[in-house]
Amino acid sequence: MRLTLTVRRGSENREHHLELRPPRGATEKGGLARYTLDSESGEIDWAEVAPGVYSIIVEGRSYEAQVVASSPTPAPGDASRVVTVGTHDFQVTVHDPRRRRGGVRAAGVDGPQDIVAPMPGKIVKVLVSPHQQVAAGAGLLVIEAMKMQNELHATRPGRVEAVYVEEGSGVEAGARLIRLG
Amino acid sequence: MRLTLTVRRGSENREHHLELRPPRGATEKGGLARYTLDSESGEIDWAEVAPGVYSIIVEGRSYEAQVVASSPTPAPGDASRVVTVGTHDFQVTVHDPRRRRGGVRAAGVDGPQDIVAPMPGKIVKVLVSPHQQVAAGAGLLVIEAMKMQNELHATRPGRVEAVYVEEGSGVEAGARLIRLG
Amino acid sequence: MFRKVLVANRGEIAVRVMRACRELGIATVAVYSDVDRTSLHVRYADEACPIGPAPSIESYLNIDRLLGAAKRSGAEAIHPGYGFLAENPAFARACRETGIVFIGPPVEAMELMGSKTASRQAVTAAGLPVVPGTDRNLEAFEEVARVAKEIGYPVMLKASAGGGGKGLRLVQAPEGLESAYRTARAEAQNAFGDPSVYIEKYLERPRHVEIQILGDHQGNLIYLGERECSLQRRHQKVMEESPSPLVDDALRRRMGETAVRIGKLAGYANAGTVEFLIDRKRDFYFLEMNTRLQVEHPVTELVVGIDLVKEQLRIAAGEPLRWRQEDVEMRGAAIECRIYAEDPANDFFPCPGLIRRLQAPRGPGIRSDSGVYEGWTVPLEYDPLLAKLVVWGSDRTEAIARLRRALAEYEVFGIQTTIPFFRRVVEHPEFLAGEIDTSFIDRALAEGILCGDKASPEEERVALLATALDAARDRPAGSFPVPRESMWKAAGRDALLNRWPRRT
Amino acid sequence: MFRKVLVANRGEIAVRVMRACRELGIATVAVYSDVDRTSLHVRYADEACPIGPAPSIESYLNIDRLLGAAKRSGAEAIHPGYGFLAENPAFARACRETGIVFIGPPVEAMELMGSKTASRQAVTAAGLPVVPGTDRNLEAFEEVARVAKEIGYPVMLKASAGGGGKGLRLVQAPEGLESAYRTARAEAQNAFGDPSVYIEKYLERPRHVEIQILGDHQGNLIYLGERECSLQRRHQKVMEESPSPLVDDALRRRMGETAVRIGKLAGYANAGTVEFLIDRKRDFYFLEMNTRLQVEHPVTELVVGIDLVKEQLRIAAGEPLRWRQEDVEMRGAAIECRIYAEDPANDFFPCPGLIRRLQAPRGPGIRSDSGVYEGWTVPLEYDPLLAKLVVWGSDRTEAIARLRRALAEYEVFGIQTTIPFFRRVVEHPEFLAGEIDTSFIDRALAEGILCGDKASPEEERVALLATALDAARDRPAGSFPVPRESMWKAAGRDALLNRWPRRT
Repeated sequence: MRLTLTVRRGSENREHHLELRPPRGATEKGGLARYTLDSESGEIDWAEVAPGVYSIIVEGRSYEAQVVASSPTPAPGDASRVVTVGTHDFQVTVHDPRRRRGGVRAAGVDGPQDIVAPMPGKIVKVLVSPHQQVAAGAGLLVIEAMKMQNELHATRPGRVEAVYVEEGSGVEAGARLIRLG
Repeated sequence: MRLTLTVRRGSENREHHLELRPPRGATEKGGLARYTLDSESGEIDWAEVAPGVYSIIVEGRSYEAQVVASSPTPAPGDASRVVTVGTHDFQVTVHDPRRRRGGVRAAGVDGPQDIVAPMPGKIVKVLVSPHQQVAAGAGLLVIEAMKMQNELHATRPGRVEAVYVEEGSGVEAGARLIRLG
Repeated sequence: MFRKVLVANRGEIAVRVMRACRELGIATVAVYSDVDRTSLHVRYADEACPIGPAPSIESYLNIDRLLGAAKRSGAEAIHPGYGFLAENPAFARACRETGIVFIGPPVEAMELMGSKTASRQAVTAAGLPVVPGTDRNLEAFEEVARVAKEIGYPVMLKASAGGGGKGLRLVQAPEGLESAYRTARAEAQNAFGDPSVYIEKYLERPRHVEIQILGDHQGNLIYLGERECSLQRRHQKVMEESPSPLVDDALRRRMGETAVRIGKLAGYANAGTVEFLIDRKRDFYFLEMNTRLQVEHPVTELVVGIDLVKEQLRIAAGEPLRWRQEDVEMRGAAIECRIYAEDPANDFFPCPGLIRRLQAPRGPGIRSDSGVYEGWTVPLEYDPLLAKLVVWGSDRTEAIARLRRALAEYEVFGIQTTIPFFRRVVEHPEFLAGEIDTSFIDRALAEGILCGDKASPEEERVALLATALDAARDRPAGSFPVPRESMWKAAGRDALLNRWPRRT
Repeated sequence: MFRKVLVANRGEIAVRVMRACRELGIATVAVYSDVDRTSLHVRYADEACPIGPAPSIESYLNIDRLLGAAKRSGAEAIHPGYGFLAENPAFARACRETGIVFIGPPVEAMELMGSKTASRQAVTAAGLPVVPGTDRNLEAFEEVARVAKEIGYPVMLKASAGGGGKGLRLVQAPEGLESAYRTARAEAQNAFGDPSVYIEKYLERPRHVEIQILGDHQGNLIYLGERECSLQRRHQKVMEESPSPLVDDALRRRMGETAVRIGKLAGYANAGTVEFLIDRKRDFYFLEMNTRLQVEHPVTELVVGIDLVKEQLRIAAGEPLRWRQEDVEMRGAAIECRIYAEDPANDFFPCPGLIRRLQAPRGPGIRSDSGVYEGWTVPLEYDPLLAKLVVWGSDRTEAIARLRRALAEYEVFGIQTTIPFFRRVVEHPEFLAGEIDTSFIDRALAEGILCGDKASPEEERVALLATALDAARDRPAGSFPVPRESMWKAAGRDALLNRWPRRT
């Protein structure tokens, strides 16, 4: 199995090529596998100890990695995962070379930005209108959940291209709220 | 849904007729349902809170029931379950009336008896031979697991019809070991 | 002792109270709103009674429905937990009138000490130290300005009916006063239906230290040491410990005796907490009293070895205190972390949702008080407190070591929690030195020094390998298991075609 | 302090030792046999080293492989846990010769006190009370008969190399002696490769009480109170508590000082346990010494507030004891239940297999030391101890109430465990009164009085309803969830056709 993976930590993206080859007779729950990561090769002893939880022994060190979808409601074909190793989180996107359509490029693009709901909640207040120019840090809307009101801010300057929600409406986590051009 | 259920506690078997009717629009994970158990009717508020774990509120009392197959390796079509309510275990067998073929009768039959392995282990010693007559309480064989040797005894007098295992062989839980006539 | 108690609350505190009841052989009645049918407190209780729709005002805050549930179930007493109606004298009074025991202080003590201004008046009148400021509501801005000038800037404007950081404004200089006054009143009106505010001197980097008291209806009142609650984010406690690194035996005795005097002047019984601020000169001032069980009560329980909830039940049933002041001994140190469903990487936004995996830490010195379980969906309607992690050690150093270990073991997936945030706090030199004040966390967050350390290249490698293993499954990313075809077979075929470095 | 420690064990004790290491900032190395790849101790460790196939003799008992793993990983010390090589002087010696610190007593003290007969000799020589009997191996039957007559029946024959109830025979009268002698020798030969037996007076219904000691390499030695271990099934401890309901301050001091004298005469250092029998007149007799950490060490940790494993590590690293005798104070009461994979309804047959569901109790006063996790398959090759449930209460009454509550909360499904058995024990009047002796459990089991109470008709109704709900799913009985078609739809259709009593 050959994969191209992009790992994001903070604002940094790094692309890696990984080949994983289990020996014949490997089971689905664990075993040995040889890998080549970029230019480096080695062997791992792995076991899936719980759904999405992998115990991985590599070079004598024992690690545990928990893999979850990066969104609670992943879009079909979304191959992005959050992987927790010890106390660190990595966001990793898989690009299957057979299905690849310039997927990596997308990660770096600086086009319009959708502001999505970070949690399910109720829209208490919309602070901007379409076509309005906003500065980085400007308040966009206020969403309420768990008895707390939270203001969402623009992370960069831009122009409001669309407002998808109304005051008083409920939204799911990940729902598009506002598009910034 | 109408079912005939046999519940065993100790050596006692009791048969019950149960009809369960969820309201239209009930989900698979919980809701209200009306029941008729033998001659008594009522309503439950139920929810499956984990796989096989049911929270059931009936007449204002909150119960939790855990349902597992009665054998770690149930035979196909085995509809017997161990149900734990609070700290009590019940062995319950389901007889779907549509598939019923005198299933209830079988529970009381006093025919030949298969002695099965209560746990996976290794057969250390076979203490009887085919055709041998044994008394109730007689030692039949010794099985070892978890560093302990355990002797299996006859629960009633009988004649050894078959010995299915050899000394030194490993067995799974539930494996037939000896048939008593 | 009671035979049956209704717990008028939800979440971890409802479960904690029911555990105490069960240990005393008391049957428990849970109440629940529509979205709480599968909540842990409903599963844990002996009986469960629905009390209305999700909004608290129609369920957990609805006095009639709660009393109706108590009467129907035959409960003799109600434990209010904290929050909701725990400090509502109208509820305590309604219980009394219905012939149901309210497990808390007498209504009169609750009324007196529940009012921020009335309690300040009473404590001042007794000659005890109070944070400088007014002891009555201020209506006119002119009066606010005069008082602020009198006590000196910086000052704090506070909602009289307040709590939870709402209607609170820090004013550094006279220029900011008028706008702060207006917004504080508006916020107080919104939050509590009462715009009244009062004014307090703002102490520079104060320590927030509180004394636990416990009194019976025979007039006995004792203190059970202090809790250091200076670790706050936006005026909300997030982490508490006992003993306070600042407080020595002499200061503890002085504060404890002051707290008992305050309790006595209020005619207090049952469990209560007297909050103090301590300034840089180690002088302490009465801040307010909480007339209920606190969220952070377990740290006291661990160091004094007394189960506060069981004592509450005994006291409410009319039993005299089983402990004299000289029986109370503190041993070791305890620290609590409040595990919230909030995303520390995203400005602590609330994060309700499905808990896909939950592994709480185990082993020596760990106490886990939780109101949630794996597979449960945290509703968005209520407070985001999921659980409390509490550790005990023979001294503060051991408690911190244990807390680090426990935080490393703690796994919650599916939703974001404050666990990663606490992992940073317990590495911070100022926390390790015990040099914490109420502004520490906000300062540290603003300075970005709680943002976490770098992962190692080895950890990144493991993350990539785990992703590949997970991608080898024929299922949606990170989902629960479904029957799958083995991708390994395909991988095995690939392997025959690919060149691969041979193992030597 | 060490930078890296290898734990030469598995299961709960390996995890417990690693937790202590982690709290001290020490890296840990796990070793594992082929069937233990997914065991919790392997997952918990920082490093993991395979050491051979499943049979202990080829892995956990293989000194060369363990030392090889220690050298390869760069571990400076080895913690042996209990069992396996923990009391094997050859292993301790091999560690020393390889330059690796063995975390335990000096080899010489282990050799002296590890021999049942040599330790009896030494203790007798010091003028301390020993259970009457021989202090050397008896070879000829004539000698055995003579000694038995001398000390008086009933007598106990014991394997000199023994442990775990093997090679043990109780003889009530002279007629039974010869056959008991023969079978005890045969069993001892089988179990330990050494047929030697010795003889002890059998005390009627004795209490088994042991003293925890702790010594450093600077010659300081203290005792940390006692543990009551009289609850045994077939001579194996199943439940322990501290303090003993029998022991008062005066007796504790006398036993403690005796234990320290015994430790001193052996040149003992690190953690050890001196076991005593106490007869009906409350006289105590030296039984034997365990030169290692005990399974039941947590009850002592909870009452004295000292982490024994961390102290073991500090002592082994050469640090002096941090506690003087007068610093040791016992507070409250602690009880431990050993949760075994055994079926109490089926004569305690071992019960390895897949743990399909595991919910350990939580909340105040609960400590859970576990070596297993949900979804793991307990292998059949090793000891069936899964976990230890330990509770603390401010007195024995509270500890028992908490234990009951905890046992009710504990859920293990998929395999049978001893949890239901303990639920009965904690209801037994003799246990509640603290009137326990080493024959209590076997007597109670024989009399059938630990067989459990009757379920209520309401519980049976719930069992039937739950079965019906489960049967409504299109999946194998009690299996983990798989995608299902809703049987509810069919049920809904049925409902339209069936007459059903209308809700009024």
